[in-house]
Amino acid sequence: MEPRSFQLFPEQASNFAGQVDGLYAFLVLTSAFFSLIIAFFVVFFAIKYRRKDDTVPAQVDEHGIGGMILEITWSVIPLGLSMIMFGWGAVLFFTESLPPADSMNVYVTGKQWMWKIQHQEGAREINELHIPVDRDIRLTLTSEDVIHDFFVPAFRTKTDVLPGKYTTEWFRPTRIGSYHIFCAEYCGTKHSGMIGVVYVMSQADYNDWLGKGNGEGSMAEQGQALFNQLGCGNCHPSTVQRTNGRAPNLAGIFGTTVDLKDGTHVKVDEAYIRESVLNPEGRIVAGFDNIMPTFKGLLTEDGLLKLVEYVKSLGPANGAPMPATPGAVDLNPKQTTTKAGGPAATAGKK
Amino acid sequence: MSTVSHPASALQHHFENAEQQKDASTIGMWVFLVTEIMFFGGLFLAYMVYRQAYPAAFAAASNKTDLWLGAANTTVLIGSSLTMALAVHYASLGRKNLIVLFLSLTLLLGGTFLGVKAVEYHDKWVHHEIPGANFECEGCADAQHATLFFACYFGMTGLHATHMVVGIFIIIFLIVKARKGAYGPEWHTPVEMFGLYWHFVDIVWIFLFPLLYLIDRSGGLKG
Amino acid sequence: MAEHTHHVVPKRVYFAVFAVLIVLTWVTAWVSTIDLGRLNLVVALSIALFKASLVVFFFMHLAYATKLTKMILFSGIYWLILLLFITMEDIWTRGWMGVPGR
Amino acid sequence: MITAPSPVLTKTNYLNEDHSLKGWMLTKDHKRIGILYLIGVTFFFMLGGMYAALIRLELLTPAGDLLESNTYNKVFTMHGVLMVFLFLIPSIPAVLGNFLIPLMIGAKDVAFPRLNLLSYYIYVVGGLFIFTSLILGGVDTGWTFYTPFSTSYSNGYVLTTGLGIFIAGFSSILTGLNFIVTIHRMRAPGLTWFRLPLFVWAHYATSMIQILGTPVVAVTLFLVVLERGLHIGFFDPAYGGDPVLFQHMFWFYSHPAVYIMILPSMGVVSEIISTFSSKKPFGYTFIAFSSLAIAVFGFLVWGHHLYVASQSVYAGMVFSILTYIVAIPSAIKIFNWIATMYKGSVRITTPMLYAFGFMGLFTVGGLTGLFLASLGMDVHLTDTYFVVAHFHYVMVGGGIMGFLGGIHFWWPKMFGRMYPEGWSKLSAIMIFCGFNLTFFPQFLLGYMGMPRRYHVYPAEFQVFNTLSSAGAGLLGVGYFIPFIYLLWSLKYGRVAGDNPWGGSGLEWKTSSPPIHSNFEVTPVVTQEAYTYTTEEVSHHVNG
Repeated sequence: MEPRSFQLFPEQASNFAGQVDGLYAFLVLTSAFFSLIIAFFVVFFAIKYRRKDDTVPAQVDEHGIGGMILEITWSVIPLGLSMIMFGWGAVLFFTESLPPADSMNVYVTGKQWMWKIQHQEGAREINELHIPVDRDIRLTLTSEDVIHDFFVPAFRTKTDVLPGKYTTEWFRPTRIGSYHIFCAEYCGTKHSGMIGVVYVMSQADYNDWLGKGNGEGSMAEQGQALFNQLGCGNCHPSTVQRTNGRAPNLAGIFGTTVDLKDGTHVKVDEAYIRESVLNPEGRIVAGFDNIMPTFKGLLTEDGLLKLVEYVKSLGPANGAPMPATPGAVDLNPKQTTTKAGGPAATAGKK
Repeated sequence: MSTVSHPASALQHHFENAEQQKDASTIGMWVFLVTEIMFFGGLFLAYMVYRQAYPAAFAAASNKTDLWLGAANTTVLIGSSLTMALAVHYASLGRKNLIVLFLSLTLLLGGTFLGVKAVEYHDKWVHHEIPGANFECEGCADAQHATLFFACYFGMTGLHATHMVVGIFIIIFLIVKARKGAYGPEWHTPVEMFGLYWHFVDIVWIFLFPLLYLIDRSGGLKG
Repeated sequence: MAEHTHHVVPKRVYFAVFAVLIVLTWVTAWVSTIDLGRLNLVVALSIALFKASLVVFFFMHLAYATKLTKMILFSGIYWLILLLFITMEDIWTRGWMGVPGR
Repeated sequence: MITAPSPVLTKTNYLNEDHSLKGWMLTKDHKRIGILYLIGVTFFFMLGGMYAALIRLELLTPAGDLLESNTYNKVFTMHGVLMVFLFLIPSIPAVLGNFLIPLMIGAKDVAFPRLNLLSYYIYVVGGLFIFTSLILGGVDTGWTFYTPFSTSYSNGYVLTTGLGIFIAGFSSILTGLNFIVTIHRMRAPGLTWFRLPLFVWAHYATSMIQILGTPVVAVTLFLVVLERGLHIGFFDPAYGGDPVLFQHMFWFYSHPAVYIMILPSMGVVSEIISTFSSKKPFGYTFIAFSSLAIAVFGFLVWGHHLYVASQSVYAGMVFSILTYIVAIPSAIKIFNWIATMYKGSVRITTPMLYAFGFMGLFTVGGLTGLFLASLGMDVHLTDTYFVVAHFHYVMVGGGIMGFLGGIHFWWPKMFGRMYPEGWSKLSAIMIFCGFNLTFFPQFLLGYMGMPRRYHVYPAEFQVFNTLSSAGAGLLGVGYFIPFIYLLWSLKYGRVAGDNPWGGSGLEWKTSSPPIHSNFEVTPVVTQEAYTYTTEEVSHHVNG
């Protein structure tokens, strides 16, 4: 970015920037108006009604109808104005919170005191984020340690990055250039050093940049390698054709809603996949037994994100008709669990 | 809270009369209990959030508590509340020996409760059910999160037990004073105020018992 | 200022309340061993609430206390409810708006 | 002005009745306890102010050249902890509230004098805990103690600081309890609720918050201490604990805590404006009830600190609308104060300057609060310097202006002597200007995107940071001047007389300084508060 010595506003570099600045302008004008009115009357009354003699001033009866009208006026007008502020802010917030369905996914892991970023295509970077202009970008963020906050002032948006949880943030960069990334939630000694740069590039430049890639393959491919390396495939089938009774088939499962053993349901999203890897016994899909060992401590947050991306890549976007829930898979899993569950369970316990 | 030293002239200089003084003590005590409600409230909130988040873990871990020991202990504590109420009753009648008797019974029952609690804690200790590095929850459905149940368990019962211990010291003090004939029909505010405290501690337990001991005893959640 | 009552509660009230409390304690323990689904929690808490009310009204003499005392207790309970349920309102409504994780 | 016989100090008063150390340290007199608190909060204010000076010096340049990162983090944490928990929370209630409530309601003392002394010592012990952790090396979590940083990653003295705040919390609770009971049961005959001064109403509302909110933060910090010491998992995501739960519990108290700081200030301002306009406050009942409304609604809005903290979007909307609603009672107060001056007999004295300062700064603080309450706006502004500026406008602009205004207003009552008017007006103006110069640039910094708690910052933020540091210098000098002349006035100040301002409250009906039991005879109240008579209006020291 061009370091400028003096400025009043951050650049407007995203779809939100204009909207946030518009609301800001409204708030500034309203506040200035009220501040000036109050200041004027304080000064005016202080001068106009300054003490001239020692007579007791006439006491006003505020219970009178005039007083009542005044009280109601100066309660209702601010209330009305503040409801406009609320509504405007709420609508904007809703837009800021809800990423469009076809956004481009980028994964961010916060760690004392750096940002680790992974692109679906496999590119990885630290404290830098390269993105194409005019595309909806959805960040999925998590932290390896404390709470951080991914803040890009030029985009007018931020979100907390929590350990043990995925949060999302989205924006559509509208201007090519480079802008600050700040960590906005205090995270320890080098909090102020946890800053980075987001590079907004033309789509062509972005493609070039991606092409320089690291040769490790896409995140999904790396996730698949991890999947195989950890032996997940021993129990979890990952193609529609294969089924077994040990564990839910992962093909086409992402985005569906599955029945759980305790009678509740859960949507298979990033958070549920992460939870199932780290604490498999917590929420078990109906029809399966608790045989999976935990992978807590064996996987980094980056690795988890790769696994998530791999499961995502298994559908249902690839179009093949999928059974709505693995519980509905044709085989009755219960029958085979007794046999198959034994060795897997012992293997899991080591 | 109020002066104990001169029962005959217990009126402090800044009050107009004895009634104003007693009123002040009563209101003060109830306000204090409201503070206590909020104090426990923080723990109840943590419990509620985690029970909502990890129902299976909470159900399994709750089954690790001893239902019958818990119920028996609840009975003991309610018994101590009865004896406390009677102690206040006799204080208002000025029956010195009966005050001492019922305060002593309250002390005894309170002590019994803490004794049983100690046995339960010991049991948890033996089974490594204390949150921390060596935590285990043998056969729990969601052992990783069972630790949160026990964190709540020890937090809540621990804070409750602390209140009991404080209460026991105050009872001993009251017994000593009562033996000297400090409390009569005109003035027995300390006994009365302590009674409110003791009953409050009892009420906290009345809620802790179902919340900590009685989750899914029937195993319905396991499915 | 306030109507002040030196109400002496008859002893039998204490004993009656005590008996009910004990019975309810064992009832609630027993009920918990029967599978009522979600109702188990409702029953357990209703019994606890009833027991607590008995203690408050009779052992703690709230039934004979001034309005002010009742107000003070009520405000405590009200604020406890605020703390518990407004926080839970966040947790219960996660995902309502279709925003992932929120 | 009628030339009254030159006033003399009361021969025997609460100050000189007993000069022994024991007489002060074990006193049960609410007035002496108020003075003890005054000494305590002044000490911690100066300490916290020194830390503020270090922060502003460091931020003069973009590079982290004065302090190391770790030291800087400890400095802003200690600044926050000292100022919030040991200065702002006890400032007005424990000093002025303690001193004045019994006087204003015609009582000999608070309901529980010994408890009052106990709560002072609890404050001292809590303060010592915090002071000790500061001496040992400080704590670097920020005053908010967010988990899991505070429980697992901080390298500071979280245990002792947390315990210190936990302990100091009980001092606040017991003070609130004492005031509630005092206001309910110790009022003089004839002093009905709607004859109470607004200062007393404000303290009643404040006490409610102290009683209902403080225990929650106490138990929260206790859990943090347990978690840090024993790793039991309450807030640790590694065990499934929820860091956002901590934030809910923390802000359940810490948002209303802002009202603990601001409500008593509002009470002070109501008294000052009425007295120096010689007029009953316009909309007395509205001001009184708006205090209670703030106390009650103030508990419903804490989630506006959590908009981007992964709280549910729905909850964010509920908290946002409630936040706007709680802004209304504050607006009502401002408008009523202005209307009080209308057709009054206004005198511009030092306390009145502080009251004007309060109105100006609190208006800016409150209005910028509306920016932060707006969900879409807050996403950009939260955790930036905009927030820092906003809460300093409210807590310092509101809290300290009220505190200094109150001290200047009741100083003649507390010590029986006047301070030099010229110096006091000069310093009031300096504080107002210095404050604005310090904190207004921070709004602009915040909108530009400078995050708070940054030790090193990009160069484009330097201009406003330099302005802010310059303002802080002016502000510092402004705070220091009253310290000098108020001490000076204790011995050399002009004797003030019982009612130097022509006030109408009961506190002005007794001698200055008051006698030990406040009144020779218990006053009987037969009229509403703020009934100004010719005698009061004419019999005053002209400002």
